Parts: sequence; structure tokens; C-alpha cells
Amino acid sequence: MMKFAVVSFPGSNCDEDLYYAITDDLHEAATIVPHTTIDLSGFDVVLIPGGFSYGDYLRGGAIAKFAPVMPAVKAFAQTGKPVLGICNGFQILTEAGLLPGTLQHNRQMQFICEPEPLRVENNRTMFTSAFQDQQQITLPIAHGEGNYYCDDATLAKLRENHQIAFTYQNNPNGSVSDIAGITNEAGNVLGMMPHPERAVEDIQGGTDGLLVFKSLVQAHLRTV
Amino acid sequence: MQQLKTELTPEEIREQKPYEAWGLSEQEYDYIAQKLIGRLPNYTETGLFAVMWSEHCSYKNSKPILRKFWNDGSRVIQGPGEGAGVLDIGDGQAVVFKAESHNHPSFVEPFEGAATGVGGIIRDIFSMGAKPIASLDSLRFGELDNPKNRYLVNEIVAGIAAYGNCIGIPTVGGEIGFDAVYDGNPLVNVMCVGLMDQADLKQGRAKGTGNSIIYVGAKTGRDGIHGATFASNEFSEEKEADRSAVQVGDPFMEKLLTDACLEIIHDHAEILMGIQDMGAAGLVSSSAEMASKAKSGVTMNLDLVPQREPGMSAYEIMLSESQERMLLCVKKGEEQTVLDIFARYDLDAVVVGHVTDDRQYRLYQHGQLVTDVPVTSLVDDVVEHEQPSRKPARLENSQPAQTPTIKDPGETLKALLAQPTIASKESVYKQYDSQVQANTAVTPGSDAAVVRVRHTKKALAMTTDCNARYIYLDPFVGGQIAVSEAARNIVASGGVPIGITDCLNFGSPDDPESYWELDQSVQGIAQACERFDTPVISGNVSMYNETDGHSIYPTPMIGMVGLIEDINYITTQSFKHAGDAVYLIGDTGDDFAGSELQKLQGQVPPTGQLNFDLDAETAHQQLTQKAIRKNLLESAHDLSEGGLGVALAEALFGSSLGFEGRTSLTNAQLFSETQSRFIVSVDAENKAKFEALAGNQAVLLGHTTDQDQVSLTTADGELKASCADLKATFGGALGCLMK
Amino acid sequence: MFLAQVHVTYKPSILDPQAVAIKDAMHRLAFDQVTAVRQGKYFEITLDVSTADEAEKQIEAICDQLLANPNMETYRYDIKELANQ
Amino acid sequence: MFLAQVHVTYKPSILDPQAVAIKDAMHRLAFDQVTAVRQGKYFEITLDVSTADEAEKQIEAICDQLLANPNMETYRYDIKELANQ
Ligand SMILES: Nc1ncnc2c1ncn2[C@@H]1O[C@H](COP(=O)(O)OP(=O)(O)O)[C@@H](O)[C@H]1O
Ligand SMILES: [Mg+2]
Repeated sequence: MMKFAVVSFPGSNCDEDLYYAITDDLHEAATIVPHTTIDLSGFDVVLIPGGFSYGDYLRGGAIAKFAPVMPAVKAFAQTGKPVLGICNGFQILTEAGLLPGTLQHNRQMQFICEPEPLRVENNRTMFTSAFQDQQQITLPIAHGEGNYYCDDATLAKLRENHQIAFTYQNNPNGSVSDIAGITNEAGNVLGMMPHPERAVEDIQGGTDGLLVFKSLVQAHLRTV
Repeated sequence: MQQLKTELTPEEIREQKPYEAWGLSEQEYDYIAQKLIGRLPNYTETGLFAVMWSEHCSYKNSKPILRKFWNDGSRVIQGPGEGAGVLDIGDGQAVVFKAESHNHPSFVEPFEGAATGVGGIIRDIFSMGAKPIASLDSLRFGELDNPKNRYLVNEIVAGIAAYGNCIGIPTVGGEIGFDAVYDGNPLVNVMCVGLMDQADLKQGRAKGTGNSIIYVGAKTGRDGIHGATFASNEFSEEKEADRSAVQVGDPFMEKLLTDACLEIIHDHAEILMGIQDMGAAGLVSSSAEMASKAKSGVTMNLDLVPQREPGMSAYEIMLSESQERMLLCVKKGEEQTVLDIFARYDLDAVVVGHVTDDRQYRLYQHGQLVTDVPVTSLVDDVVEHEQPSRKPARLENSQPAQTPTIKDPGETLKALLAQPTIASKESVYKQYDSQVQANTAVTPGSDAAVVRVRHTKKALAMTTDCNARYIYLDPFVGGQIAVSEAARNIVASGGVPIGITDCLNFGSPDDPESYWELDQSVQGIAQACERFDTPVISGNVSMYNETDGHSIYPTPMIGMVGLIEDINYITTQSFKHAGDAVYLIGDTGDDFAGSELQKLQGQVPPTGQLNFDLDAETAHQQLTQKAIRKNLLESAHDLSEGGLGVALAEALFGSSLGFEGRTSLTNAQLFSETQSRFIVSVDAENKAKFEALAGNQAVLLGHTTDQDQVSLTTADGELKASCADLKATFGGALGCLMK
Repeated sequence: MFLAQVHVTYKPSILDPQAVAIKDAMHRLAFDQVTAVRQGKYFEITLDVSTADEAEKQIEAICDQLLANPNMETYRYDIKELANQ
Repeated sequence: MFLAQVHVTYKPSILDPQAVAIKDAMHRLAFDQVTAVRQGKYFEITLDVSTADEAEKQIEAICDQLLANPNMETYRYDIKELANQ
């Protein structure tokens, strides 16, 4: 069994959802680890969940980046093993400097919760290998600050290195270049605003999200 | 800041009667002084009595009426009287729910008023030991041509979204209605639903002499205390303009509080004797009620209460309505276990007092005994008032409603779909995270919302409903209809209705006509509840909803929960495949009284008499339920505002299908609001089986097509329209009106 | 052209959970000498009007109607003339 | 005791959706002479340190690490000594 860590910050609220997606639907092992954990080396994957860490009272992820667990998350990413940040998790990873750019307020200044059609821009990552290239999928979004911004130089680099993993088909929030999810240069850290863990069972309205986690299993099998 | 003037002495209170401004009558004051405590109450005590004897805390005006509610039933584990009601849903599990109004605070400060409304009802749910799994919001506003109302809609919705989204409880449903009577008096009712293991059930009791009272959560500030009336002239040297009594919600703190309390409830049930949230009248009502229910006394030292501002008086500390606070009763000697858990969540928790055996309520501040009265005098001895009641003149000789003539039903349908009460609420519910917790099986936009119970076959259906225009015409029948409509929504979604909560939003109880409306609608609700086997397990009363002497329509909001025994029964309102047969269950008459068509044609307030038959309602619900369980239905949708025309259009919107059919109804009857009806679609294969089951309760209307067209031939014309057109109108109307 | 710098802050009696969270974060980062944090909004508004009086009149109205919530917030502003470009 | 007044604003090159929304609202309210709006955050931080230098060092670090996001925001601050109470 693969071992997934779900890092729970004060104010995280999708930690259990991720836990169940891994255990009930992917049938792998997951542990919810508190923000005070200082060693993640025993895990195969680290997941940073959605929610409102520390209330997101300054900017999304701005306070969480100092949580005691963050050095361990950075060290884990250094080893090349996969780190996936979803929604608030994406915000935390950008604030912590593990991913480039920032997530601004949605263009229309409102929270948006709806199923969102996406395109898989690069299926050669640890997080997307179970998708077809350019596959059109649907995942739910639920965020108020998901408007991805980076400067032109960064955008050029993202393109050049194929770091854009998912794009929106009808850009809901004003993100630069319709970006919904990006990886770091090494390809082992992914941040995405849509919620794959909310699309892992038919009763939730779709199962496209499960393929993100299945990709991680494939990647793991390649390494062992 | 320092105290400028000292508090009034007991004698000065008797002479100057400040309590009258606080809502306590002279009679009540005399009764308390002479009969209940046998001396003149001091300043703090007078304040405590005023708030504990208010309608909001004591239900002194509404209790005689609320007793008429029906709250038996085999599923009831906890009826009214605790934070929330509890119903058995099998497998050792229970569902917990309650609704609460935050009307006035939301008018004064809409964003924070609505946000703290959400926060308050959530605390009621987890204080019972349940994990909050869903919220719903029922809202009423004045018409949107008034910019103030547009502002209220924006801010109130944003406030609900901000709190619910942050704390991570999905907002899965609700309703929004518009009518000029809500100008200056919007309604903000929020319902929260929780799920628990029955073994975790907790109550608000201060039990066991010597046990500790622990205060936890946010610090106490002056919020919620009426700055102007109470505090300003006595205590403050700050300028009034620099102070505010507005309560601000802190959903982050509440998330921590929820998680910490549930951890203690799960892991340390044996040392947690009782737990209650601090809601209206904050510390005094929670502590006094906990003592009253346990038939004990309580002593607290106010110097130990965490305070946000310096120089707070005992009166202010006790009456503060600061949010995100809870009161626990913990076994003596075991306090540290609890304090350690709260410390791990970074929450303030302090032992502020203990339980006594003499049933006295005692408060110390700065080493002095500032309150010493019997617990019962605060909680149980409140004198109930059965108010005079009179049938409103407008109902004395009401006439049947006129039957309108409709030339082009397509145009009428479009106009109805653009009415804000009917139009799509997507622009609102899209702002709510309806899927967090990953259990939402039916998101907003269908009849009832459905949340599955993870690791079981079960799911819960939930809805809020009330058509106040009907209540205005006939509170008794309107009350029956409100419950029936809620039940219909549950049934259409595949559920069995199991219980209700309510928010009774009414005018002043001092107005005999208002009081009569309250009494009648409660009786109507009670009768329907008994018929559907849906006990009233919790609720809330909001009176005095009037501005400048104009009262709102009586609006008893019903929040209903249904049990879906197998997730395979989950059914939604939208048609599924081309070629399916579409049936109408239930007869249609000329029912235009209180209808949206009547309102569209300028009939405000509504007129006419309601027709309603509980037997027909029950029969049609049972038919729909059976058909769903036999797996005969592809979709089911109840008929409500706008009648058949609107329901048919709504069933088309979630699909990309069209419809073709024929009916013996007239053009006008397409928009009649006859109760007890459903529109269902049936696969060709199941037609015979469904018809055999339905007998004469259902008629075939036509079938779905793969064209972008709805066409329904009537007795005197034809409804013809492009589905895409209708959908654009329905989808865009609210957004347009909000601009 | 005039530039108005506007500060909107909570009235002192209002609970400000955001400021509390930010102060806690500072303490966790070992900035222990921070004893109080208040938080507010800041706006720079450029107005194409010809007199300072007119600018002030408009800014006062804008603060009152839009930028500050009179139930909970107070505001203050400075107005200065911008050199012509 | 020192008081720092900190302003955090978006870099000029960055489109701020909030400022755009506020400007639009002003125009809807017929404040047509508003030509530009910038929006930022404002903090008042009280520090129990003994020298202005020390206050400045801490505030600089707090801004850098916590209050501003260097990808898109800049900050400025004024520090003044508070009279002893
Ligand atoms: N304020 C709201 N919050 C969340 N969902 C809402 C709100 N208002 C309406 N909805 C959703 O929109 C749909 C239609 O609502 P409504 O017309 O009131 O339904 P019905 O007439 O069947 O009771 C329902 O799914 C309802 O939950
Ligand atoms: Mg319905």
C-alpha cells in the first residue's frame, strides 16, 4: 500500500474529504497529520488540502506557510516525491515558494462553487498520467481567491517547461492563461484550484478526480 | 475608560423603572421582587431578569401556542427544549437539526448579521454531540427595484457564504422570496443539520454538585448589548459614534471550537456532564438554563471570564452576545483533561464556577456577591401570557379568487420565470460551497438537497419552504400547505419525511390579529405534521417583525428532513432521456388565490380562498414514494409557485431535452397552484407498470423530445416556446434585477 | 487633480478576528514584542476636480456611502493636489 | 513603545480586481470624476521595543515575511514613538 499524508492546518476543511478519497475510493493508506508534524519522510505522497487555514485572514495561505510542518513539506518536495496542493493547498504552496505565482481574488469578487470543464494540458506528469493528453474533464471548483497570477516571464517559463497541468475551458475567475493547475519545474509539486477529491464517486456527480490519484499510484509503481 | 456614574440602587430602580426600557413590565418587576425573591433586585439582577424574561429567551407569549405542536413519534430521541432536536435514523445513528432567525441583526448589519446567524445555529448542533453536515437558508426580501434591498441581498448572501464556506459546512439548499412587505424587515432564517452516533448525545445540564463550569471560546466583549439603551449613559466616556455593539463572526474560531468540543464529546464523554452554546443572552441564559434543567444551582466568578474590553460591568459580561463561546460542565478533578484539549486548539478555556446543590444562581465580581437569586426565578417562573387574539377583518368575508384569461401561455410562462421568487437562484447558491465534506449527492437547484451518510446505504434529504402569501390568506390551511410542500420536496427526492423544525416569523404578539395568525398557523402545521408523521423537534420564534406599524406576511418557515433509506432511491427533478413519458400526478383546479400569476397581474396583497385536502396530499405523496421505490421514475418534481407550466420548464432546464404533449387543462390552469401535485417522467419500458400503480391519480401529459422546444396543447390554446429561451430567462432574471 | 488617501478602520469596540490571527502569527514567528495589531483598509483615490473643497466633498460622500460601514467602521483621509503632468 | 503604520499595496503593474470593483461602484454612484482607485491593506502595529532602530528592523522583517506577498505587493511604513502612559 502507498502511504499518503494529508496535512491538516487549523482551518483546513477538506482534509477528511481527501482522506476518504484515498482510503475509500483509491484503496490506499492515508493518515491525517497535524500542522505540528516535523517529519514526513515515511510517506510516499504529501497532500495539502483545501479550506481556510488560519481563517485565511491575511491572504490565502499567508499564515499557513509558517506552520511547523512546512519545513518538512519542503524537505519532502526536495526528495522528488510528489506533493499535491488543492485549493487552499495551492495557495499555501505558492505562498511558501514551492510554486511560482499567486492566487488573487476572483475577478468578480465572489466565491464560486460549480462544476468546471477543464482540459488536461500535460499528461506526462506524476499527477496526470492516467488522463489522455488534452482530455476534457469536469471537476468542481469552490474558491474565492483562485485567480492565478504570474508575471510574463514566469508565464513564459511555465509554458516552456510544460508546467501547466490543467486549464479552464470557460475561465471562471480571471486566471492568467486560463490556468487551473501548475507544477513546479521538477514536476513533483502540483497546485490546482479544482477539487479532484470531490469527484471520486458517481454519487458526487463524476469520477474524473480519481484519475489524479490513480496517476500518483502509477508514478509510484514506476519508482518501486 | 472608567465608570462615570455608579449603578442605580435597588430603590432607585424601583422609583425610576429603568427596566421598562429593557422590556420588563412593572407587573413583572413587582412579581419578581415580591413573590420570587422577596426583596428589591439590584441593578445586575434586574438586567438578568429583563433579558431572561424577554420573549426571545422565555417564549412567554408563544409558549401557550407552541404547546399545540405535535412532537411525538417513534424516531424522536430529543424533542424541543435542548439546543436542537434529535431523530433516530437507524444503525445507532441520529440526525440533529434546528433553524434560527437572525432577521433584525441582518437588517442592521447585513453581512455580519447573516454570518453570525449561521454561526449561532451551528453551535446548537454540535453542542448536542453532532457533526454539522449541512446548512440551508431561507430568505425574504422586499422587491428588487429598491436599491436598499439589492444591497441587503448582496450582503446577506455574502455573509452566509463567508461563514459557511470558511467553517466547511456545505450550504446545500434554501429558498428566497420577494415581496414589498419585507421592505425594512428582511427575513434571514438558517437551518443546520448534524449527524451523530446516538451514544454521543449530550445535553445542556449543569449536573453534579461541585462539578466545574468551564467557559471556552472567544473573549466576552460588549457586542450585542444595546449600547444606546443600556450602557452609554452609565459607563462610557467614549463617544457613541466610536462604539458599536455589532457582533462580528469568526468562523475560524468556530471551526476550532467545533472540532475541540466534538473531540471531548467523543473521547471524554464520561467527564463531560453537560454542554451548551452561549446564544441569545449569552452567559446568563446558558448557565441558568443548564442549572435549571439539572435542578441544581450555579456559582460563577465573573473576574475569571475572559474579557476583550476593560471595565465591563457584571451586567455587561452576563448579557454580552459575543459569538463563538460555549459553556461546559465538567466533572470535578477532571478539568485539566478538557483544558489541555482546548489548549491544543489554541482556544481560551477557563473554569469560571461550579455547580451547587441549593438551586441558587450566584455571581461574584471583584470579591462581591452581585447576584443571588433562585435559578427557577430566572428560567422557570416566567409568567406566560396568553394574548388576546382576533381573526383579521380581511379574512371575514373573503371571496374566491378570479380566474384570469391567458391568451399566450408561452409569454405568461416567460414572465413567471422572470419573477424573482421563481427565477433561478443559481447566482446566489453558486456563492455557497455546497460540496465540502464530499457527501452532497444533490446540490442546490433540484427539489430537496440530498447528503449521503458515508459508509451506509442511507442519505438525508432536506428542504426549507413557506409560501407566506398563502398564510396571509388562511394561516391554518397555509400552515398545512407549508408542511405539505416541504414533504413533497422530500418525497420527490426519494425520501420519507421524518421531522421538521421551524422559524415562526410574525408581527407583534401584542396585536391580536398577529397573535391569531400565529395560533392558527401553528395549529395547521401541527395537524399536517401529525398526518405525515413528522414531529416538530425544534424551532424558533421571531416576533415583532414590523416596520412603522406594517407587519410582514406571517411567515412560518418549515425546515424538513427526510430519510432516504437507500441511495438508489435518490431522484432529481430534471428529465433524463428523450422519449420518456411525462405524467402529472394530482388533479388541477382553478387555484389562483395567492398564486404567482395573481402577483404577476398586480394582485398585491393576495386575495381569494385556498383549497387544500390533506388526504389527497397524502395519497399523492405515497404514490410518488412507491413509484420511486419500485424504480419506475426517471425524475420527479413537485409543483409549487407557478404551477404546472413552471414545473415543466424546471424539469427541462437540467436536461437538454424538449417536450411535446396535450392536456385537457385550460391555458390559465397551466399556472394554477392547486396543491398536492407532482410531475414525473417514466421510461417507455415502465409505462404500463406506472399506470397500473397510479390508476386515476395520474394523467399522461406527453413525452420528452430531443428538440429545443416545449409544446403543450391545451383546451383553449397552446403553450409553445423555445427551451433555450425559457432557460435564458429563468437563469438571467435575478442577475438582471440585481443590477 | 487631487489624490485622497483614505484609511478605514474598525471602531475600537468591534472584534477583529483578522487582526487577532495576524498578531498570533507574529508571535509564532517570535516577534514577541508586538503588543497590539489593528488592521484596516487603505485607498488611494484620484479625482479629476478643480478645487480641494470639491475633492473633500466627494471623498467624504464616497467614504460615507461606500468605503466605510458606519455601523462598524470609521474613516479618515488626507487630500493633496497632484502636480500637473 | 513604538507605533508602526504600515501600508501594503499591489505593485502598479498588477490588476487588482477589488480596486476595479470599487471604482466601478463609485461610477455607478455617479462619482464620475474618480479617475483611479488603488486599494491596499493598512496595519497599525504597536511594538514594545526601546529604540526606533529596533522597531524598524522588526517591522521590516514582519512586512517582508508576513504582511506582503513579494510576488505582487509592496509596502511602506512610518514609525513613531509613543508617549509613555
Ligand atoms: N437561498 C438559497 N440557498 C441555497 N439554495 C437555494 C436558495 N434559494 C433557492 N435555492 C435552491 O434552488 C432550488 C429551487 O428553490 P425553490 O424554488 O425554493 O424550490 P421549491 O419550490 O421546490 O421549494 C432548490 O434546490 C433550492 O434549494
Ligand atoms: Mg420543489
